[in-house]
Amino acid sequence: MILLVLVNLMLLGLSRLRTCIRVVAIQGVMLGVLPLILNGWRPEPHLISFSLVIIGLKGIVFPAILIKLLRDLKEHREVEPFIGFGTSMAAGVVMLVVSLAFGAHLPLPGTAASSLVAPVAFFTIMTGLFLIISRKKALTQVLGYLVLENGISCFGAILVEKQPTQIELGILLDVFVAVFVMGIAIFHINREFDHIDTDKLTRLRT
Amino acid sequence: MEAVVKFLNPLLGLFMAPLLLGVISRTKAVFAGRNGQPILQPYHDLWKLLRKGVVYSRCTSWIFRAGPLVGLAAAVAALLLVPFGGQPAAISFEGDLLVFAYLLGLWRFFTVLMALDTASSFEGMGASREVIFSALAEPALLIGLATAAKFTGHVSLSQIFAGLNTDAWLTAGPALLLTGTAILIVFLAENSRIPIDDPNTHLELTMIHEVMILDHSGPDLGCILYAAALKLWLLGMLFIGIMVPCRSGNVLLDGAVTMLSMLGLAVLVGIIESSMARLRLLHVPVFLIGAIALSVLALMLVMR
Amino acid sequence: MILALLLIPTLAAVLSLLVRHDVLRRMILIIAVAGHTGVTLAAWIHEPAPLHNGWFALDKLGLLFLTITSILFLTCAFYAVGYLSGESRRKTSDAGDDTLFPNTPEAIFCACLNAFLATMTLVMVSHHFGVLWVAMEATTLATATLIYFHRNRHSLEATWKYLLICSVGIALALLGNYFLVIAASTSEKTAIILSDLVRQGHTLNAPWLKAAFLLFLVGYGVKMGLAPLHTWLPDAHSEAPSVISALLSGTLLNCAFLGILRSYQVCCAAELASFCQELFVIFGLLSMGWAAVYILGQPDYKRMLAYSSVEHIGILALGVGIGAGATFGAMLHAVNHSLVKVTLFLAAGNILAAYKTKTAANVKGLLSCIPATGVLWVAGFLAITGVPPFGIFLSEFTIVKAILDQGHMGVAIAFLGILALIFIGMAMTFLNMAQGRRSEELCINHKTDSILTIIPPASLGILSLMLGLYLPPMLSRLLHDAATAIGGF
Amino acid sequence: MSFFFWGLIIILGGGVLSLFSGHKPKWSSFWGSVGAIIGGSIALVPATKVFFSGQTLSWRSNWSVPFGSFFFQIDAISAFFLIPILVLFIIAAIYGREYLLAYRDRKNLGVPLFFYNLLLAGMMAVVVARNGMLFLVAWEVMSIASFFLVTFEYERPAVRQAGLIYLVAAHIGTAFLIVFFILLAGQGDSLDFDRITAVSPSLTGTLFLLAVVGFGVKAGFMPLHVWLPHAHPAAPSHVSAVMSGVMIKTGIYGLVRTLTLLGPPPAWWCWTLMIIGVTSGVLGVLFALAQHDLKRLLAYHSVENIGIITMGLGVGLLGVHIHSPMLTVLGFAGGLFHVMNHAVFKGLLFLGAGAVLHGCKTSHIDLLGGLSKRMPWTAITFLIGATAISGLPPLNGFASEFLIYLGVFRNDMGEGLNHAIIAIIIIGGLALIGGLALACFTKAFGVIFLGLPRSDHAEHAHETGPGMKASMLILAAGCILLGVFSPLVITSMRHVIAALAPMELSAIQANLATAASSLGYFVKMSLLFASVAAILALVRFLLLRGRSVRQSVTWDCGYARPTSRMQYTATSFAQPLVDLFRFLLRTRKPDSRPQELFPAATTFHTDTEDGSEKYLFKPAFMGIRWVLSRWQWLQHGRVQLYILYIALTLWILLIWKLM
Repeated sequence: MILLVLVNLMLLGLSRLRTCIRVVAIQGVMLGVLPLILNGWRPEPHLISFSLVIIGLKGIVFPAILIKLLRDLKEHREVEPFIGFGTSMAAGVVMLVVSLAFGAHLPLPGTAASSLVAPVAFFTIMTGLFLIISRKKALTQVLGYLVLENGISCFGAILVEKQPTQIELGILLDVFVAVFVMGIAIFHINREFDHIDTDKLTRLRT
Repeated sequence: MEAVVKFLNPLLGLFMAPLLLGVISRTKAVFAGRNGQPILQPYHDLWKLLRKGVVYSRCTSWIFRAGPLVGLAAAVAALLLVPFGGQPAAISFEGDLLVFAYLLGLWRFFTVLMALDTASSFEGMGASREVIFSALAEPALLIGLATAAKFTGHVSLSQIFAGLNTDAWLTAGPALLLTGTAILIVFLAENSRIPIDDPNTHLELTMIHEVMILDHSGPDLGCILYAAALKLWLLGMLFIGIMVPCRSGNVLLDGAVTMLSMLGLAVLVGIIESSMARLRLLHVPVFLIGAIALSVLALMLVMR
Repeated sequence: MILALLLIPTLAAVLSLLVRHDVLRRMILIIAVAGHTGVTLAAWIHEPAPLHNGWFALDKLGLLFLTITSILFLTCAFYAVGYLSGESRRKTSDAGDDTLFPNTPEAIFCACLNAFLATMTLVMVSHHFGVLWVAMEATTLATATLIYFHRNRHSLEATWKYLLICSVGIALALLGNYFLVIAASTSEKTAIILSDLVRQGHTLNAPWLKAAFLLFLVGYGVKMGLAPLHTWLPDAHSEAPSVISALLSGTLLNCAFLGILRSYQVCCAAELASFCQELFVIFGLLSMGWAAVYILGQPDYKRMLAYSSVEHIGILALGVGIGAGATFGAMLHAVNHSLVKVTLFLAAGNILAAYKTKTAANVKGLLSCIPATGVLWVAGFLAITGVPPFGIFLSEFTIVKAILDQGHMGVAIAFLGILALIFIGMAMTFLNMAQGRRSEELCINHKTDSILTIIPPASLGILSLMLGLYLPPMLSRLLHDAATAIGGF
Repeated sequence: MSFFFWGLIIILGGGVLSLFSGHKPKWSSFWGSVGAIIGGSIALVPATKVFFSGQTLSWRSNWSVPFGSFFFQIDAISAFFLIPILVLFIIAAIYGREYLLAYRDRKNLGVPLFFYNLLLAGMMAVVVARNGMLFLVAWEVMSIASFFLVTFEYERPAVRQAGLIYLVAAHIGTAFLIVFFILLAGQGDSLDFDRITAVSPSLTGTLFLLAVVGFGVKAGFMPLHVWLPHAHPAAPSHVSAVMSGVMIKTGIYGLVRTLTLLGPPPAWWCWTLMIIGVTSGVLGVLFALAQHDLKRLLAYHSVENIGIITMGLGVGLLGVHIHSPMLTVLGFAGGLFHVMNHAVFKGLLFLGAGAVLHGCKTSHIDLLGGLSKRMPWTAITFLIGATAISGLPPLNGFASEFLIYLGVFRNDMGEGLNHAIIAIIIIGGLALIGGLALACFTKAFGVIFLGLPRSDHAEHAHETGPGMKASMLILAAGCILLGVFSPLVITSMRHVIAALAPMELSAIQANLATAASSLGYFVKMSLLFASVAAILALVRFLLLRGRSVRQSVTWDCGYARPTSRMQYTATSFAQPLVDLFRFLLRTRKPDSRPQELFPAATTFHTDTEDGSEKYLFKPAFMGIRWVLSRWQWLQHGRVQLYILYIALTLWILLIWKLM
């Protein structure tokens, strides 16, 4: 749990895209482990296989796609984000407090899971949104989306018992395709505009 | 008796109307210290015109020829509606005062059109002035008549004037005085008298009524002049009907008083014309709006 | 039957990728969509049985939206065939600047079109919220490629915004899904299937359900185009090929709306209807107002249509929020709006093809230049702004009546005021385009109206006119049933 | 009733046929006008029957749309409005056929002919519809059809502008009507008029105001009239004739119908109507005076006449309020009779204006002149129309104004300062309107038809064809006949008034008989006047026989070379009045005075913009637009910002709803 928090804070403070991707990969792996932790390490086959799929996708495939994409791009750094890295960290701390408060306000009914899960999930979601909002590079935004999605699947991890596996797989498939399509889009953006700064993508307005 | 009165009433108007013109000019002559023309001169003028040929402008159309006839016919028709003092008019019905007012309107309509038919800028100018002044005189006249109508409770000129006796003056003297004044102003304006218009001026630019008939000649001009005399009679009769409340019931006495008042009115007009200057054209609307204000005030007093 | 509905377009999508011949591929598209429509109409007569423990079912609400989708898809398929044969395979120059760009390969285009239909059908028939979510995200992905048909900078920008904004929004809806699971976890059966949830509505955990509804509202609201979440909408609609804009506006928005309505159904069962209705009213009015801001003086006619969609989405939300008779009005409005908006977007496609510009000021004299499209354009304008005897008038009237019957004077004034403003804004643009003096140089080298590009929008326009004059009893009953399902009548 | 529907079907059928034969102008115009004429005549049968007998025809059937039902009913009021609508449309159809054929090379004639018939059908439906939904649909069909007719010559920017203003005004008016009908129906599910039982008293005031605004836009009440002076000049003249003659009367019809539904009127309704009436009347005629375009002038006169009609209704309503049968009868009879009269003479005048436009290619008054020699038939009919609209005896315009006057002059109103003010408003208003209308129409007729041509346009004018001439002559005859038979007409209006006023038919009849006897005297006076004029003409003819009748130039103060440009123009003619009322008209005179010893060529023109348009609606719309455009920064193209909106919305909702 604490690790997840730290990972989020790291994301807020990092500027190198490659490192960011790696951090997200780590987060993905942690997420894969999470269902196992939350269900008390019971070695049920479908749980384990599910964990493996998550680790495989979020820890390996997504980062691989993004790293591949990064090779084709010229830029490797997030320069001049809308909100500076230091400020982002500070904002992260504020968000952490808010999500703790929020988690306290909405107690999870009927589950024995760690009381930290919900706040951490919220924090991760907010981090994801914050990344999308405050960064300029399209790639970072995809990362933000992934973080957002990771946060949401924290809840999925809590409820892994209650959600049919088909649905979870469907969700994963969708996310996979989404990342894939976004990757293609970034590729095209890079080709058309010679950069992936989304703040230049403002021709369509009003 | 009443039938005879009804029959004689318009005839009296037809015959006596030009006399008023004579009286007015005689009065003015007296005030100017001249001998002046004979009192019956207007009759001579009319007779002379009737015997002449005519000259028409090449610009004109049938409107120009029809105008004088329509005007005179309207005046004659209106004459049938106006009572002689307290004596009933030849025709009277509910709302005849409206028909009366609008017959004068019809006359004006054609006068203005025949002026415009000549394609002359002077006559256009006169026509333009005529319509503005009459548009303002109209409300004053109608609200004035409404005052009398509301006061007497009747909507026919004959009945209204029959009801305006001395008692009426005792109960609603101020209102009737205001109405009378308003109608006097309308009378002066509609008949193109000083201070609105100067019938004797010789400068086309300053004329109103006279300029509109510059191009008429012969019997047409005669018609117009005669109709103008009738209009003087008609509106004068309204004024006298309100201001002279002699309703003794004796036909001869009342008739005589009314006739004398008419002549008195003519003298009054002569005096006004001799003692006042013509208003500047720009000030005439203010004068007429004043008349509207007077009649509005009178109506408020009566209906209060 | 439900299986058939899902399989037909899916198979067609796969086939389109395999088949090499253009004409054959277009045939497949038409046949698949026609088959889909056939099955849908059959579902009117014979109610299909639920599948897979009630995961998939076709209730009245779903049937209504499915019918709209299917019929519009059919007309658009015909139009698309005409459109594709008109689009050159070579690089074409951009409408805005003079850069050259290629089009997406037709195979991918057709496949995505079929996939789009398949995923939308899945949205309509899924009663399991998880499946609903999966299907919803899938529609986003299928359409992204379609929007990026003209591979130029503008459509790329639009596609990127569409992808990112919708993905984020729908991710939030996923969170809503989990919250719904949590809300339902107190009861013994925990599968989040609509019918189960509705049945045991009172046992649901209210705070979590509320939170779930908010997330659904915001999440699917992004996709539906509720202001201020709608921001992708004008960009995507204006940059996509017109036939795609038509489908996005006429079907996809309804689809997302259905997602929200599903959660609303659960809330109604849990006696939280008034909580939701307030939000619907607020978002409805906000969307209408926001659209008015951008419609007045909008220089780009396709964007204007897009904002008009935002406006009508607002009306739908408002209608549901008012409840009672307005719900019926909203359902009717969904039908009418889809018909008319598709007509307009297809007509816009014709205009774009003839004039090569999206700037309204540069389009003049439609009525004399391309008369058939011009007539459609004017008729569509009258229809979309709610002029009788077109159907939208009826639905708006019904909604206003419900508003006034409930005594919400302020809402009624705002509603009518915004409609009037939008009318003025649209009238200025549309009439100047349609009337005006034709400019000769633009008129000489244009394509004349072809049957395939006129008949589809014209038939929809006539349908909308007919719905204003005559409401078939079957449709009326369906609309009432659908309205009853979401707490109105 | 079946006659009515057959008429409707034939009219629409003719329209559709003409639409589809648009490429053959001859056939197209044939089908369109024949459809309108035959269908209109057939529909006239039930209308006249109901008008004279007072029985009510109805037909009701279900309609599948929500709140709708096909409920048609011809009662006396409907019949009274139907008759002028049908008659004027038939006559204008004869005229329009010829008028439109002039455009055959440039335009598809099927379109205007179709919309003409659609407009007729829509108006017929409006006055017989007895269901709110049906009424609204018919109402909008009417608006839309007339919109397309107004924008017939859409190549001209002014026409497009006119169309836009008209459409927007009509639409906003309809919005008020929607609210009106919904509130009228109350909580009930049916919008049928006969199902409207007792409207709650707290609502009647609101309903009345909604109706005044909603119907007032169509009728052209000041200051809601803005569309009128734009739309009427833009439309083809026969369309202007029907729009001005009868279409704006549907607004009056709506108001009248509303009054029958709302129950006893409080005093302020009468005041509202009277004040609206006087304002529209006086301002309408003043703005008309300041116009330079004949059709625009006529359009403002429509505002004026609507004002007179409204004053009549106000007087009648006052009669209802104070329970005075005579006042009720006179007010309603005067107002409604004026509806009919205005249809006839305004139709005639617009047709005349169309003939001028057709013959001279311009309707700018200051470019015309001397047309009475070139277009004698148009001139005489226009003169009759002008006399009638100025409210002068012996024509019909006077008859209706006479009734309204009479109502106020009589003592039925009772005393009191309130009533004094009403009397002053009505009498003063009508008198001023009469005087100014006279000024305006002497200007219009005098400058256009009399004197010398002021430009080549007028120099080369030609008379119109037989169809156009015939339709103008019919209407001119109508002006005279309606004047002469006015007592008859108003006595047969008893059923209309009975439907409108809560009184016994016998009481109405008795009061109408009194009014009719006055009108009878007026007719006798008119005949007397005519015979005096005839005698005078004879006398004059006899006098002039054998005398010299010479032709010469107009007296010009001895100026050597008079030209037609020296004539007084319409602008100069109206200048004193325009100057007098400049505080209302705000006419602009951007003049460049001649300067220096040898001044260069200089020009002068005056420009009177519509007050309510310039100072009320334009700033309002500009203001709204400005306020809205302030918000456009919200959507600035940055995707980050957009995501922020989503996040913010979510947070606000979560905090607001859950905390």
